[in-house]
Amino acid sequence: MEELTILGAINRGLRRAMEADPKVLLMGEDIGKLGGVFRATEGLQKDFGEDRVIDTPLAESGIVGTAIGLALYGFRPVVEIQFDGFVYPAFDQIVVQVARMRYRTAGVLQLPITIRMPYGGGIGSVEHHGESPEAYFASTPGLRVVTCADPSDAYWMIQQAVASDDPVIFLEPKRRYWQKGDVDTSAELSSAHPMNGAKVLIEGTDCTLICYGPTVATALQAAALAAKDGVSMEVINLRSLSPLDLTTLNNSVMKTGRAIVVHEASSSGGIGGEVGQCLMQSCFYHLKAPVLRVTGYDTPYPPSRNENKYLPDADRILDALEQSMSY
Amino acid sequence: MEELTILGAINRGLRRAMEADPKVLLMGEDIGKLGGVFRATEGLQKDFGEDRVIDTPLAESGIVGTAIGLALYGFRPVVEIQFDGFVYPAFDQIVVQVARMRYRTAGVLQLPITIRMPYGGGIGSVEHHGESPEAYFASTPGLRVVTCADPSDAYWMIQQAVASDDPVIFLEPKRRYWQKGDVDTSAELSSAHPMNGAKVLIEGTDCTLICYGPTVATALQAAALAAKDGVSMEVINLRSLSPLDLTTLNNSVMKTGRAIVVHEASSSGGIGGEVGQCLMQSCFYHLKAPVLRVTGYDTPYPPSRNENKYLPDADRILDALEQSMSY
Amino acid sequence: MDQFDDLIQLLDCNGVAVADPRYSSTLDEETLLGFYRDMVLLRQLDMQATALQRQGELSLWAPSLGQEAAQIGSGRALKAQDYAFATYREHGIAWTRGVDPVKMLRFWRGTVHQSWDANYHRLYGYQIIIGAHTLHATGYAMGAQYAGHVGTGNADKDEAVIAFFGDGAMSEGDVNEAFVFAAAYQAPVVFFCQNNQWAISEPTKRQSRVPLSRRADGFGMPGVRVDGNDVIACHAVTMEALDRARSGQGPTLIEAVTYRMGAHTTSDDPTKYRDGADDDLWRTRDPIERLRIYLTNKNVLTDVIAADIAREATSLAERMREGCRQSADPDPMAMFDHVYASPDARIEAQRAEIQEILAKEGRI
Amino acid sequence: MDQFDDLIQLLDCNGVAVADPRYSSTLDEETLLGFYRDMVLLRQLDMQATALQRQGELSLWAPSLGQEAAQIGSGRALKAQDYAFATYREHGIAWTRGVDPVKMLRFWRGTVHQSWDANYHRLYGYQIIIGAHTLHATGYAMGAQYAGHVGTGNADKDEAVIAFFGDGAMSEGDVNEAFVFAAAYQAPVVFFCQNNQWAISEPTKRQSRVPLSRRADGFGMPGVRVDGNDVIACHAVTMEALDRARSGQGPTLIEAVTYRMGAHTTSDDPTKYRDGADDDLWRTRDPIERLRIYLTNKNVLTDVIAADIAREATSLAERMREGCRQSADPDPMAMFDHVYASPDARIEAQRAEIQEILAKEGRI
Ligand SMILES: Cc1ncc(C[n+]2csc(CCOP(=O)(O)OP(=O)(O)O)c2C)c(N)n1
Ligand SMILES: Cc1ncc(C[n+]2csc(CCOP(=O)(O)OP(=O)(O)O)c2C)c(N)n1
Ligand SMILES: [Mg+2]
Ligand SMILES: [Mg+2]
Repeated sequence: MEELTILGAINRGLRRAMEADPKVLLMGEDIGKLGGVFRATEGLQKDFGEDRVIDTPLAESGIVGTAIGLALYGFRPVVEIQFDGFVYPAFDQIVVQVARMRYRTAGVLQLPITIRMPYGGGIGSVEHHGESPEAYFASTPGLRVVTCADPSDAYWMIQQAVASDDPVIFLEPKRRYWQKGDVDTSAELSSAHPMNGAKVLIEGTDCTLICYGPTVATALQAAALAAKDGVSMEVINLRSLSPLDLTTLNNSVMKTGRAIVVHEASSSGGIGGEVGQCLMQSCFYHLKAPVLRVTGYDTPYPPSRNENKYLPDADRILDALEQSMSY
Repeated sequence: MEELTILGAINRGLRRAMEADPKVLLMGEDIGKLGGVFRATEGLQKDFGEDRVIDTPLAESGIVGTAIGLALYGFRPVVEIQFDGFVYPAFDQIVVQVARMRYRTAGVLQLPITIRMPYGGGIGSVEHHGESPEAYFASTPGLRVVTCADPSDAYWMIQQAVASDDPVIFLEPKRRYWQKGDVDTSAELSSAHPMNGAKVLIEGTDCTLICYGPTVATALQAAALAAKDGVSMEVINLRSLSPLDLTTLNNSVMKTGRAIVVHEASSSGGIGGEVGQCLMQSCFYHLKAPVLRVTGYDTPYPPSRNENKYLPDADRILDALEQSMSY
Repeated sequence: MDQFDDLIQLLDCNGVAVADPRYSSTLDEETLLGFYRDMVLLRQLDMQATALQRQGELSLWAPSLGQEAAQIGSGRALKAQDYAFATYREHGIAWTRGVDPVKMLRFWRGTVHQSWDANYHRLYGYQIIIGAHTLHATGYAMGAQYAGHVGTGNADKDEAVIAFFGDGAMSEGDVNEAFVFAAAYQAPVVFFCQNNQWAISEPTKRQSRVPLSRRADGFGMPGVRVDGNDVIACHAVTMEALDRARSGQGPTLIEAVTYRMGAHTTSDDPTKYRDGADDDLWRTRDPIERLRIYLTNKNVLTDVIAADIAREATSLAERMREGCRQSADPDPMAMFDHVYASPDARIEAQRAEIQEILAKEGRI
Repeated sequence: MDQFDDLIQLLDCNGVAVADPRYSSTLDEETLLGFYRDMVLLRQLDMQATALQRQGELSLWAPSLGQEAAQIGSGRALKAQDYAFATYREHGIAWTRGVDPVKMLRFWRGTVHQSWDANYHRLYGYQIIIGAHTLHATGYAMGAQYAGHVGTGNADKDEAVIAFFGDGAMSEGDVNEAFVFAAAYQAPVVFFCQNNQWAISEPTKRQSRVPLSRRADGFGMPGVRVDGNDVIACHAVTMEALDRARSGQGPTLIEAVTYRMGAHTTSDDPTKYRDGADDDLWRTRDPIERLRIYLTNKNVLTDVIAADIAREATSLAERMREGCRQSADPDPMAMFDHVYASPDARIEAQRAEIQEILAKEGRI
């Protein structure tokens, strides 16, 4: 067991992935000498060289587009997008080329590319540094979209993402980067919890609280407060936003009859609606209340001095719980 | 009353918008002499000149990005994206700049830009010519996303879009372009049905069938067949995909207790899930069955010789109706 | 400036070999005869496909008519180990990479999204998204570099990559980013731009007021402007650029000045935006005719050989017609394959659902 | 090549006026003294803001330290009717457009997304997305053209637009597309690239192996490479480019060769990727110092005036500290305003919901 931060775990996970497979390359802006603006790749260029940790020109479409070519050549590129808000220039290459290559070629070509990006708000920065673009990717067939919420998941999931033969959008909850936790770095990758499976973090009976990435900590905090009031919440970390692990969700909601989805992204068109719709279809007779959503609002991300009121917090989750229980 | 095709109605609507406001400009690839690959702008450059119907270089981000500058100068650009599949290079400018300008500047700057594009499948063409990207835009705060399904709506909605002070994504159901219908071109724009309001096309009692754009004709066909079997479907044309006209939907589902959403886009992350989730929240005690979805599959768009099996049709809607009624 | 000023040319419009200070060609006459055969067959292929579209057998076709020299000249400059990325119009490149024309049609018929095995032919399938593949080509070339298959001096092992695109593509951000990356890493990639004067209805000057080849210098790579209807010159400049790439001297931009003699695609109507004058001018620059004259004067192309090639063309057309008509429609259930490396629950459920419905309705 | 070869320069590093065959300046000494004052105050503004960030009053700041000449020289070349688009680093441009430094801070404090009224100052707010605004500038310039405010010969009415961006931005597709559009329409826009040698941790050569100004020619516009630490030269080349634009002669690309003397932003640590050697070299090219020497030698900058400017700087800093500390936090409910031109039901419901919760929890 080692204590690592989420950031440190990603760094260690990347290192291990590069050691395991010489075809793994890292690409991105400022990931070399600087080690990335968050230092996720710190020390890797020094140890693996400039041909495996590649500082790129400042052009996101170019980064993803050349990563496609590298993958076609047989490499496993891991692309860093510096911030969530800067992924959009690469959107065309991601959703039109990366996501569809396997389908377009009926399996002849595949693109084992991992696209990492810090995402979510709460770091008090300027516009474009607090976004949650997950729904754009999760609604794109052909992409796997995952996110981690603790150092152990960060360490294992980044390795699973790199090892995946499908392209993976790997979302890193930036405001939790410095959250610490124990990681059993001696274990085998094969023994890790599957990347596309959700995890029940706390078992409960009254209501299922579905969260992922940065809202997991918030959800756990809310569940603890609810427990004090005698309400038992089952907390599920989604982990994979596409595909969704509906089996785990169904089992929980069949039992609790209630569900609340929490995410930072806007409500409309977000993951919460998709999860809610799926649960309505699979658990119709078991639902005692509609699936509720506690999310960012249907506005662009606000100036940072308002973000603590924009981001879902325990108060809002408990308020939703109250609503849910009142049905 | 005049009989027009949807395509002709858009052309006439654009002409009227340009006559009404000298600040209205059209921009796009091949929209000038050629009149667009579908001829939506036929004759407009000849009549309004090259300064108001502007053939642009081949660069979508450039088209939308310069349209932003033109709007800041005081013009009302109407951008044509040649096909749904070619909008992604402009995605950054659309979701990061166009959608947020009003919010970013607290109302000081606004971008009255209309982005038109033919969308949806069924024309038997090659990859990238049959896509339904509506969810990407509908989940982006700040954008209005609308689509038309008949010549009258096409004629009035395009004018409403151009007149809107908010940016509008105007989706044109390309496989219905040649569908004919009567248009009262002598009426006033102010008297037209609001752009952001849904329309009840057929009143019914047993199940609400929610559709938009290219699936409206399919839904009407299914409703007619269902009627023969004595099942009364209420058909609602959504028209505005963002914001959603939940009032109209609620009123209908409160009455029928059942709903099916039909769209060509993939199921996961599509408009259907958002509509279903909203209806679950607003009509929980009235729902006799879960809201169901009849949509394109969770795959990329298939080769055209399979598209008639990919696109929702009456068979699939009736199958869903059967499921819904069986609850 | 006149669009033909300062073009690299080795065979003039009248079929006379001309000298160029910068380039020369040492191709023997057998090879040139081969080019001639390629071009004739490519034109036949193109005309047959266009006809099949008119007969409703194909949903669409993008004619290569008039661009035979640019495509055959450059395509024949590739070595087996090189890799190419092309657009919807480069049937001539597919031809030089050994793709069966019958296979090419499957994409246009709507049977598949990609007509051939990209790795087998070392040619990525028809790219529809303008410019997107120039970045793939650059990344692929970077891969060859990182793999150590560039500049080793082994002429049969060193690899180069070539990307084909049009004059309109020069305006896309992706293409310019590809120039940036290729130059930054000195990647072994050749950017071959066929300036066929039109991007659908827009003339090249709508994209740029200066020759496209001039774009290269500012990105830090050489730019070459060649007569795109001169197969010998196209071959020579491409060979040289590929050699530079393979030997580790970095990227090159080639602008081949040619002309789209036909419609943009079978859905296009050029009379809406261009008059016949240009067509007439360019007919005098026909890429096949000038080589025919040259080889005939040299007595390399005899009536007998010409008749052989004509026969070959006829049977190719016949094979295409049959192959196209016989090609089976795709299995509807194949729609659900290959979205992910392993089966996905959602998708499998959808497959089962539609299968049941189609069965019930007797549609399968 | 040496990065300083062939730079347009009118005032050398030692404060000596030098002649340039291509450009000359007719600025009187009062104006130059004004530039000096601008630069001193800008540096003070920048240092004070950096300090406020350290004290936790700002969440972030992007220093303009070292780029005073490029920003003041170009900014002072604008006419009232011109319009500018700049990045997060161009505080000097905001200064020349009359933006109160206290206002500038609001963006960095996280109070608002845009610090000032873009139309009032004819300067769009800090753009964070690299390169995106170069297209907005080009479109705005096209607007001036369509509105008939270009090339009329009326020097007080004809408009020009200027876009500021960095060396790294030269690699973005958007910037290159902006070049394409500007050249295609001959739009009255000046592209002013401050090559400060770094894009965060990446040196300019990671973006391009040739001088950035050379990019212009291939797009069909003139490219100018100027000593970015020479305020007189920066002013001269920008004036000339803006005049060309206003008179309808189209776009220009200016590369101002300067140096980011500070960190990329207050969150950056340059010691991770660059050594002090460059800093030392560039200190000898300090933009303010060389003008100070020049004006002192000319007895234009007397001790008295210098003291006045110093006092002015001190009080500016004071005003910034106070203004920043006193600036109120935004009203949480303002979060819900201005998403659309008219209120939206979903959003209003969300506003009501959070208002109730905050009230219940006594957080509002
Ligand atoms: C990104 C993108 N935008 C628009 C289109 C539609 N389109 C298809 S071909 C074409 C013109 C391309 O012109 P050019 O690059 O000169 O190639 P050519 O067709 O002349 O060979 C356009 C605009 C597309 N396929 N992709
Ligand atoms: C599209 C986009 N990608 C990445 C970033 C992150 N980023 C902010 S500044 C910067 C470097 C910009 O360098 P340059 O253009 O030289 O401007 P400078 O900061 O040196 O003034 C980067 C990569 C961004 N803001 N936008
Ligand atoms: Mg062309
Ligand atoms: Mg820089």
